[in-house]
Amino acid sequence: MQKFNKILIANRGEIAIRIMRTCREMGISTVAVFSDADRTSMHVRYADEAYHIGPSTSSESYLNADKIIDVAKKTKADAIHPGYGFLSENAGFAQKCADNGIKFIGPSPEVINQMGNKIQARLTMIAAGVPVVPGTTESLKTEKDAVDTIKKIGLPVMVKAAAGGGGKGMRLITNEKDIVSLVRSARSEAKSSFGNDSVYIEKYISSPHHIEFQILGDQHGNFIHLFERECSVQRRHQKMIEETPSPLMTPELRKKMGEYAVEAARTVNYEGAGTIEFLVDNDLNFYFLEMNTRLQVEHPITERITGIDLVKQQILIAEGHPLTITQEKLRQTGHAIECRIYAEDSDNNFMPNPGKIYNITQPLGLGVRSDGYVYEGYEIPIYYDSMISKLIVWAENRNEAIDRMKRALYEYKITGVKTSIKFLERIMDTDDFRSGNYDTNFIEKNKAILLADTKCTPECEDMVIIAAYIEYLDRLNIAQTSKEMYTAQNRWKKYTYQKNFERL
Amino acid sequence: MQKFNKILIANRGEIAIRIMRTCREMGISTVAVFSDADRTSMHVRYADEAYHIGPSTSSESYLNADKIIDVAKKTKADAIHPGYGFLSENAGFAQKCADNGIKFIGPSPEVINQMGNKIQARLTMIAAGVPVVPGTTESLKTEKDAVDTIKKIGLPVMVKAAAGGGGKGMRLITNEKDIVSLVRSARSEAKSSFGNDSVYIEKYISSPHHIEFQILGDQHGNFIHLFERECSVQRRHQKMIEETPSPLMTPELRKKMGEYAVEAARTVNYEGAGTIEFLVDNDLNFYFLEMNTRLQVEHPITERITGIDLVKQQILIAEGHPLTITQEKLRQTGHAIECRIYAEDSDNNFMPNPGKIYNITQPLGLGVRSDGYVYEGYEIPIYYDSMISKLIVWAENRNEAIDRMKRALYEYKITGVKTSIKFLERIMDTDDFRSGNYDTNFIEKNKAILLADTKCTPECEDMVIIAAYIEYLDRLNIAQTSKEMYTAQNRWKKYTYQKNFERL
Amino acid sequence: MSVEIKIDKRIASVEILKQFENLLEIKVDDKIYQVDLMHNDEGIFSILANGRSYNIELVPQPKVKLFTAYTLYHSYDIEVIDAESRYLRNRTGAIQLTSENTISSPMPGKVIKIPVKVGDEVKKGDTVITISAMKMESEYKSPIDGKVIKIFVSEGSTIDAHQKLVEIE
Amino acid sequence: MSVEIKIDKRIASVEILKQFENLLEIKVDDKIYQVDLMHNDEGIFSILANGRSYNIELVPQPKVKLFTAYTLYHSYDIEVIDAESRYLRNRTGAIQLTSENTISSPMPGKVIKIPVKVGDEVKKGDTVITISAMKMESEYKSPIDGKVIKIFVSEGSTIDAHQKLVEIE
Repeated sequence: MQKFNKILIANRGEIAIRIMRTCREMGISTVAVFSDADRTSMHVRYADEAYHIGPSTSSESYLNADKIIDVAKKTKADAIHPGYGFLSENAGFAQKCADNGIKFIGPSPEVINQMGNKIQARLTMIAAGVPVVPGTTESLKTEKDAVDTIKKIGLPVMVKAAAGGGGKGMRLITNEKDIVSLVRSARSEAKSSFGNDSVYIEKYISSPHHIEFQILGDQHGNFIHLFERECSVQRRHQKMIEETPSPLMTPELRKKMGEYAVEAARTVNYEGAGTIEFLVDNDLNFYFLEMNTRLQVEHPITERITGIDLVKQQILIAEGHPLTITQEKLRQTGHAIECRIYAEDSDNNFMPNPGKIYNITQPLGLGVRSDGYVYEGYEIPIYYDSMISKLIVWAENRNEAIDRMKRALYEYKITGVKTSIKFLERIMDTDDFRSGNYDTNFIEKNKAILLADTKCTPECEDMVIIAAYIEYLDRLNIAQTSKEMYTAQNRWKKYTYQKNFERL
Repeated sequence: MQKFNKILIANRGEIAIRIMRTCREMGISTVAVFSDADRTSMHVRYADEAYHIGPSTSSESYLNADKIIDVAKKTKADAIHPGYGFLSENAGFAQKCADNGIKFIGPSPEVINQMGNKIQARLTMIAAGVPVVPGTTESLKTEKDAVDTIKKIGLPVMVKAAAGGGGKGMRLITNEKDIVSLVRSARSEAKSSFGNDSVYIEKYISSPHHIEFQILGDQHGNFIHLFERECSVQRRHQKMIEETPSPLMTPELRKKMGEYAVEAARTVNYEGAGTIEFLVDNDLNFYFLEMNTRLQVEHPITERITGIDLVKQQILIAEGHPLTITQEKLRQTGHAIECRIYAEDSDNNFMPNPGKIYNITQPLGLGVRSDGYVYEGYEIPIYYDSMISKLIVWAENRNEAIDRMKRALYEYKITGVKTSIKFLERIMDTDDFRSGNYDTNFIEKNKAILLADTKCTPECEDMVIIAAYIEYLDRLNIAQTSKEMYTAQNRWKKYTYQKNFERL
Repeated sequence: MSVEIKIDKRIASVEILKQFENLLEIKVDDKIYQVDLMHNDEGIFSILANGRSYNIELVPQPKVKLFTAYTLYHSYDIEVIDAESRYLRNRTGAIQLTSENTISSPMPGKVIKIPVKVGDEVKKGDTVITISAMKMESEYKSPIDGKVIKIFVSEGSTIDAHQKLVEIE
Repeated sequence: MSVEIKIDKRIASVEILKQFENLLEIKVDDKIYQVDLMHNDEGIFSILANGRSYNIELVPQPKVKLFTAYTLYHSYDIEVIDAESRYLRNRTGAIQLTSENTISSPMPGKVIKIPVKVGDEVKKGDTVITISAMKMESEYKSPIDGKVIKIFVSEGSTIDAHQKLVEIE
């Protein structure tokens, strides 16, 4: 059994900081790596050591495996935590770590490969007896083959890239006449995105629920699941809100799906934290969709209802410790919800909105956790993901959790860039979300409510006018006010805008 | 059963905001009141409505019962939440609320009176069969009476003011020859502090544990306790750190003390949230010390291990709801610790340190809650308590909770005023705290470690010198830099301090 | 000083009637308010009016009389119209901060592709530039049938928000 | 520019040798550091040196060349000694920011009691003023046997930190 003294975190943003927090609690030193754009990012300041690894574009920095391994060797890091995204599901990187005697915190390169190829993953699950979405189990060979297969399965279907992910190389086919052209375009996009034009067919399940199970496996053949996460609130195939327990779930279904999730992990002899994603239809039929061989963005809701620090478990497992948690002792306590805060214009087709953060007020208090990385004065780079923070609440039950999330979103103020905060708050108010009666079609279905252009009261609007006027008068005297060098000592101003008036 | 639509919070600081958070989650409007010094305090900005009630000195504002009742009437508030301190244990104020048809969120004026007078409280507990600290059950009449009684009980003893609290009117007597003079001075201080010179005698228990039980009682005769809080880490008789469960506690002792706590509440037909404080010696003998008829500063650790929002329970009880929580269903899950962040110079006899807050970095992430009220640029007034925030962590077990608290204290940065943060972090490192082997003598006993004047490494010191130098160069060009009007857009600077050097 | 404030599409006149320190009597159009107003260098305002507690944040925009105002739930584009801006308006005959036919991006990003060159004829709806920001690509289209008369940026360059990109005539 | 920095009791000389944007070669006493230094208007510094990541915050003090510096675990009093301050020092013959016999309070507060008056003889250790801050009273005592020559404040007034209160001679 190894004891890690130093871990390199091959990531940035909130997840890098989240991992460093646990390292710090475990007494492990941390090494940050950063690109040009990230010199002033929080993860650089939080780490014990920090090294520059290249230009802003990910492919030249956070995806530069050799450079990262160089830093790990130079700093004598015992292990590398890849976070999510970037190199986290890159078997080649995991292999390079192994070749250089650095522990990759995650599963073996073989398992990453096996699960990374969607066709192979389907085959593995079928062999393990886990239900998969009906469809093909091999790559489509010819266009005729495609037409025949699709007719057999019956429209609508999805064509998907075997090496795929993130919605790339994926097409929905609803009409027979489009089969050839859509297969062709999926293949071409797959080729350009992943360097592999292999595609396969899945039956299309309309408006399903996205429900995933968190699993943990150690190096000694022990496997457990940490219950489900409901991830059906999505926009542009990206999750916006996750919760656990799922409002759809029954104890019987949870038991059954959980057993399959553990079986899936056992089949590949999985090491570390992973997620088994399922599609669930309204009749509670469920199908294996894919496995994520890494930590998920939404892992904190599982931590909150089980009380388990998943990053700590990842590290302990990587050090060779056997799991001390048993399936029988695990409990789901209360209800947890996560909202992802994106820097985006939610009212304008969720267009990303990078830029400079002006002021932030963090939501605090009972049952609120926030995991972010931006700070006042920080400029969000244009090169990376638009998620700037995650807000996680817990309460005794679902209704209270929704009320608390509403309160936390109300308190959460970020100015300077547009964010999804108010859009998320409106979601908390919809009947469909309140009742738990929603699927992946939720945002589309509730568009009218979610995009309603409400204004504040006329009096409130007048207050904005007054504030703008006072600010304007202030700026007329800017030369005078900026003489006050120590702004922090006098942030609240008392100026006289008009002289010689008696008390009102 | 009443439904509150609007609550006035007759308090300031973190507790006012903490109460408003729950009101917001329950859909109840909030009314803030503020003194001159508090116009820009966070509670004024957080509330839906806010009214000025007088000068900065508490006695003319937050203790001005009539003025507060006026605001409640004017705003048509259904109820008043008094928080802790100020009017929270003032029977006269509770009575005035009742007289004006406003619900006081707390027990009846009679119960406040009964528990406020320490002699009467002792008598009540004795009648209920709850063990009390050995001593007198009536006010000392003459000095001869005092000498006789004290000799009977045996030295050392404490003389305490019947109307007392906060360490005022309290004297420790260890030597027979000092009896008369110390009783006299206790009496005189009691007279000047509380307008009542009645004092009584308690056996002095050296280095006891302060352990308190949280109780809840409704208007329908239901009473429960929510386990203990260990509050022995104190300085100047004020708590610094609280935790639950207490490291001293055994399941048997918890059961026994819990039953007495519930019995104490039942005896006075207590309504709302209250706390029964006990002294416990090293042989696990325990004695009733006093009852606090209000919410405690340290209530969040109880919330964290039970999952119950105590302010919500206070409001529901005040509305007339019967308790839905039963003793049998309550569980202590994991371990919670609270650290109180004081604006003080811990290394200099805990001297208070009001002033302007420059920068704040909040600790965030897994298992961390912070309840504060100061913000960047805020000037902490000189008139009120020096506690500026509370940091609460939770973890699966005590060791992990201590590691997490260390991490959170490490992350928590407040500049501009001195705070207790680093002192608290040193406490987390002491063997006595780590092992849970501590009592009220802890800080005194560990003084040498806690006040150790450690310095950062020579390299780190050189970095400070470099930073100061660069800042100085910057300020030489201040006229130029302050032209940059929109500081938030360019908070990270790139200036050239010396021209024409090639790349290093 | 007579000043007007443009808030989204509304234009309101505003005037201070009386002041005693942070207590102000202010007229907005024809309504008179007594407000207790505090604010700081970061543009954070705390206003108490009729007992209500209002929190407003003003974020300055690159142009000196423009702000974005944030209330609890809304954000507003604000423009201060004073004597100087009125003069400029009168001189140019219209408020014309940017030409309608100049394409700009509301956000910073990187230019991925410019499929047109100066002199090209374009139809309304043709893509003239593709900008990538935060792993998402946006295509900007010509608002009119016309001719590309100026391209301000080149492929691969990074751009600021509201920067001019392509002008069509 | 030759400048010295006083950090608590140590006085160090510091000099920039080379600079390329945020990369600096700096000499502190006789040690040479290559640092990657970023900082902002709030006095927050991020310095990378020998791979270590240092976070330092400087808070300006009322006097222009004084700062309080915060590292992770420590705070330091900093004074910049440049040509001007050296000149002033030489002129006054000593660094004497405040007289040793002038009593001041390290924190803001309210004057509760002044039990002496100008002209009174006091002994070392006699209480000359009581200040209350945050519900706690502190008594300030005379550092010497001497005579009260000046009282700068009166009972009931509020005071700032480091304000002169009573002078003894």
